[in-house]
Amino acid sequence: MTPPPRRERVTVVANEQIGPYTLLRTTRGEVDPGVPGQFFMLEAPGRILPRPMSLCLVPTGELAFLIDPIGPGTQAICALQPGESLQVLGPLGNGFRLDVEQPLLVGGGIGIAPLPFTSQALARRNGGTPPPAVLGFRSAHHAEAAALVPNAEVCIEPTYVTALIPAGLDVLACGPEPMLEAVRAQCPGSQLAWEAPMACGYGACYGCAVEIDGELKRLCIEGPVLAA
Amino acid sequence: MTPPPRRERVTVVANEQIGPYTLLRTTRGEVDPGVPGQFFMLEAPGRILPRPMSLCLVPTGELAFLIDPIGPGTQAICALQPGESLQVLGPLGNGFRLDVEQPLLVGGGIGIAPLPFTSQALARRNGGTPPPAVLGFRSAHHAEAAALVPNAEVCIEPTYVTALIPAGLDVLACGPEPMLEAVRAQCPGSQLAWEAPMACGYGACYGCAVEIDGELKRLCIEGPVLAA
Amino acid sequence: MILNASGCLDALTAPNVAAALDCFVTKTVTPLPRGGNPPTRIAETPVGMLNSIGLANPGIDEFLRVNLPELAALGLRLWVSVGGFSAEEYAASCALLDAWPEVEALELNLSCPNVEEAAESAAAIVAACRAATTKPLWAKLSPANWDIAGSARAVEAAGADGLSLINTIRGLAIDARTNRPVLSLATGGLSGPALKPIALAAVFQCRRVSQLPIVGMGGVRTGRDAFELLAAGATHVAVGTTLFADPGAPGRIRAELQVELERNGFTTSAEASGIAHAPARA
Amino acid sequence: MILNASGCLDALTAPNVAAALDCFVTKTVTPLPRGGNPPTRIAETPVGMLNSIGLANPGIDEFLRVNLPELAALGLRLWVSVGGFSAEEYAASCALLDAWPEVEALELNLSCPNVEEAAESAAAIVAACRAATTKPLWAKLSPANWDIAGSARAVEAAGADGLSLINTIRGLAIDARTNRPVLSLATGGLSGPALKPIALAAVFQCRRVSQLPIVGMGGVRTGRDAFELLAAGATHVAVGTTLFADPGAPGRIRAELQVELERNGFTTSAEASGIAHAPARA
Ligand SMILES: Cc1cc2nc3c(=O)[nH]c(=O)nc-3n(C[C@H](O)[C@H](O)[C@H](O)COP(=O)(O)OP(=O)(O)OC[C@H]3O[C@@H](n4cnc5c(N)ncnc54)[C@H](O)[C@@H]3O)c2cc1C
Ligand SMILES: Cc1cc2nc3c(=O)[nH]c(=O)nc-3n(C[C@H](O)[C@H](O)[C@H](O)COP(=O)(O)OP(=O)(O)OC[C@H]3O[C@@H](n4cnc5c(N)ncnc54)[C@H](O)[C@@H]3O)c2cc1C
Ligand SMILES: Cc1cc2nc3c(=O)[nH]c(=O)nc-3n(C[C@H](O)[C@H](O)[C@H](O)COP(=O)(O)O)c2cc1C
Ligand SMILES: Cc1cc2nc3c(=O)[nH]c(=O)nc-3n(C[C@H](O)[C@H](O)[C@H](O)COP(=O)(O)O)c2cc1C
Ligand code: FES
Ligand code: FES
Repeated sequence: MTPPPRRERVTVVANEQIGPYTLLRTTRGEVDPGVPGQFFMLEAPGRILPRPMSLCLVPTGELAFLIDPIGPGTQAICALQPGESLQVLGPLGNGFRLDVEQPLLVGGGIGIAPLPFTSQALARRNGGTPPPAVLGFRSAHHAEAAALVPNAEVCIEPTYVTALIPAGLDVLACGPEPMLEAVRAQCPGSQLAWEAPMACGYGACYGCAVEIDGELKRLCIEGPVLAA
Repeated sequence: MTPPPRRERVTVVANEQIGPYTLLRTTRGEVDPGVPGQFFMLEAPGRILPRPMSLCLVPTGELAFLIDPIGPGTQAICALQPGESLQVLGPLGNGFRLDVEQPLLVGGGIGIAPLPFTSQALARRNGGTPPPAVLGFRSAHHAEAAALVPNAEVCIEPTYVTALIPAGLDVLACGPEPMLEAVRAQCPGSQLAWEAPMACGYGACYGCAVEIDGELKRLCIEGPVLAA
Repeated sequence: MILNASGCLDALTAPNVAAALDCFVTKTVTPLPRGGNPPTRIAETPVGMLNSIGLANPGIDEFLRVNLPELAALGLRLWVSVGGFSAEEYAASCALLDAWPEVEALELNLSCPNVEEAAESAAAIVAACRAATTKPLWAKLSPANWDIAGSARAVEAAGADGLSLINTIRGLAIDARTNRPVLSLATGGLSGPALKPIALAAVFQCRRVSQLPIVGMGGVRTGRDAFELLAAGATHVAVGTTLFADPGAPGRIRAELQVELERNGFTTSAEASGIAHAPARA
Repeated sequence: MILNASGCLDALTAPNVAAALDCFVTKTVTPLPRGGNPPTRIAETPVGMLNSIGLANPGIDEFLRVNLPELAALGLRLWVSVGGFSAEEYAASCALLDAWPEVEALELNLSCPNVEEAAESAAAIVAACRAATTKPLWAKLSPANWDIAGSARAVEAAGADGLSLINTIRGLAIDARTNRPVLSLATGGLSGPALKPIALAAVFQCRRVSQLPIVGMGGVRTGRDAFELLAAGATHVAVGTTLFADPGAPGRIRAELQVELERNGFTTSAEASGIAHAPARA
């Protein structure tokens, strides 16, 4: 049984532009940052439903989310200014297993969002050395966000990130569906963080169903990180 | 045929508290202030429908509305701050006939809203001397708005304004329905400005129907000022 | 083509607003005059407005004698919305209107209070009217219908030339002060933003089963809203509640729609009609 | 009593949320297991959300074997929502559930896709279930019904012990990018704020014709919303879509409702039930 979801009102501390993305830093309050790859439901002001967001960084006393303003919900969140507040619910779902031998972080586009936190957590397990990462972006502008991930090799389309993945490493990946499908095919045993539209994030709505092991299951409960 | 309704975006110049009411002053733009007793439909930010408001004052280059924040629409309008803008549509409906011999303005509560403009217009027809006015309010706090009407005698409940109306004058009245009914009974021939919920203000919705001469008619077209 | 929704504009009191439309639709006319429901007739909710106008209208005879000549003098394209309380009543009005060349088409308001909305009886009304006039008949359906596509098929079979989708759905608002219904008759028709997803579903489902032209309406505020109704399968769009807040809506929405069409690679509304039915792009 | 709306909470994944309710209602259980509809299953509109979950559920046998014992172990008051595609299917599930003392009542989801919503067949389902169980039966009706009061009367006559009002109404959203429906099956059920005036009307109209207890639901976000449903005639209130954004809603709404009751001079929900039907105060 999942731990009870915890919801808390946090205050925006900073709203920083990183390429086309927004890094939204909020107070942490009593919120447990959880495990990298877990996510939070963020209130989207003026909208009916909250939006799922990976935790990107955990500055002291803060939470930081990297957000691509692609639609009404993410735009409303990115419009929040320092001093304004929002509800966050989490941590939710299952994050990355960090007990791997030779981690490689793989990220595509806004899918790099959980990787800075993941890199830090893995570094802490490895005497401070961050794991290698390979990141793919649509443009140099998007690739500005790569600065958030230490020890990263970056490629820009038309080169795909899968071209940068050496064999034999333990892949932890997050990115658009076609990228994850390619990684799954190329790297059996990797851990993949998937996306689906979510209304609740805690198993209440069955809206996030995706096919897992041939059955429609709730990604917010079974995932978002699934074994390839 | 009524002249075509004109709609324009105006900007809030000032938002002043007068007792429990708000005097909202906006730029005038190309808006015709019309005749006292006519009204405007004011956009209520965040609401579906605009709200009917009498024009209270016409400072140079401005429009001024006196508003009682009694519900969601009026509260949204009163929350507008200088620099913010709103749509106004008007002038609408039929105002007061000003060609009267011995005018007396009668107002109750927020019903005094059109009287400052009416007083000015009548004064202009009378060598600058404003007409007498009698105004009734629920409390001394509400009565602060009486300062907007020159040459006014003021009473506060339990005294009713009808007790202050001498016989034989040409009454121009605006106020709550019970007050207007009492004035109608007491002063045949008076001009009364009525209220009704309105969705459009220009004859499109039939929402503002009230009984006039035994038939349900649109107050926004036939009124709001009706002969007693 | 951009029309007004029936009951949401009086061309005689706002001729300039009507002139900005491609075609003006009258408020529903019934055989006998109706004063309409007692006030309070309108209420606002955060998601739309409620009305309980109660089909206030002068009745068909007075309408033909006074209103129709005045409307005709405005030189507008003109549809008349017809209501009644039995198939015979609808048909009688249609027969009278048939004589007026100024009237381009008739919209049958099949969602009057007291008129059953079951597919059968909507079809019976259309059939009766079909026999009474050669003018194009647009069947206006209610969303309070488990099987609106079935109704669409039934009225098509009965001879309708087009569908008008949708009328209001019943709603109620409680007064914050009195805790009583705001409207004097308690319930009224909900229109505005809340109707938009409901209207899109109705248009989409009817387009699936019928190739009749469709006037889509319900919560249209912007050119994008109009575009989405077209995408769902409408061929024309009507604007109702938005006219109350913005009498300039017809011109504004037409301009916004043109921008939206071009942004999506279309030149005309006709090209965009039904595109949401195409299989998803890869 | 504050309940969750069926399908809007899984007590097994969020037991603490369920524990804050007076009574937990399961997602609708059908005779056979259903994976549900293909994704995308949810969409958001400015006035509410759309869902096309498609009654995903393990089927009654697995439900009785696995889920029900787990739910029973939570020690909640428990209603089971029953669905099916014929009166016999509903009745068969009711007969199986009749044996479980942990189940306090059964809610019949009479607005399943593919199940006709006509008053007759809703009543036929209720009658069949009535014969199959002695447990209280709550008939859940759809607002896509021209005469919901008639349906209420019909299910009451057929033996229903209460009404659950209302289920979602069909809606559609167009994706801004693809101009195709967001939901894979195009249409889905609209819930949330847009339903509130529609739910108030349904509750008000059914209360007029029936004294059955009513669970009111549709767009409840605050204690005032709950209070208004009570005023319209509900005896209990259920919270659906709001649970997704705010799992703390049951406790918050209960507290807000208590404040609202007291502000209006009441101590209990029961006292406020139906007050909107009283003649207007002078
Ligand atoms: C577990 C999880 C973690 C996430 N973490 C982040 C994050 O850290 N940063 C971030 O920017 N985003 C993240 N997302 C994605 C984010 O939640 C969506 O972009 C957001 O919900 C879109 O909302 P919207 O209203 O802005 O746009 P919408 O209008 O909902 O969507 C705009 C367009 O994107 C498509 N879309 C919507 N949601 C998704 C989705 N989940 N996957 C693919 N396409 C979609 C829609 O079909 C539509 O075309 C995450 C999603 C999940 C499930
Ligand atoms: C021609 C005209 C001119 C007006 N001029 C002014 C003005 O200058 N200043 C001003 O403050 N107000 C004026 N009003 C009244 C104002 O329009 C309403 O108070 C406003 O529409 C209420 O909207 P709301 O959303 O704030 O409250 P709502 O929620 O609409 O109403 C709150 C409460 O007031 C009641 N109510 C609503 N509208 C009216 C009404 N028109 N008459 C009586 N009771 C009502 C409702 O039943 C409810 O109980 C005028 C009205 C008309 C018709
Ligand atoms: C005040 C008002 C009056 C209406 N009167 C009629 C009418 O007489 N006949 C009719 O068929 N529909 C009538 N309708 C319904 C509208 O034509 C339209 O179907 C509905 O309002 C949905 O469109 P909207 O959301 O753009 O308003 C009325 C709607 C409103 C708001
Ligand atoms: C995601 C979702 C799933 C639902 N599943 C069911 C269901 O299985 N059975 C049912 O009777 N109603 C179901 N409903 C309808 C709700 O129980 C409720 O009637 C409706 O959502 C209105 O309440 P709300 O506006 O508070 O959400 C579902 C609603 C949603 C949003
Ligand atoms: S998002 Fe609601 S069940 Fe997963
Ligand atoms: S307010 Fe619309 S007709 Fe008068």
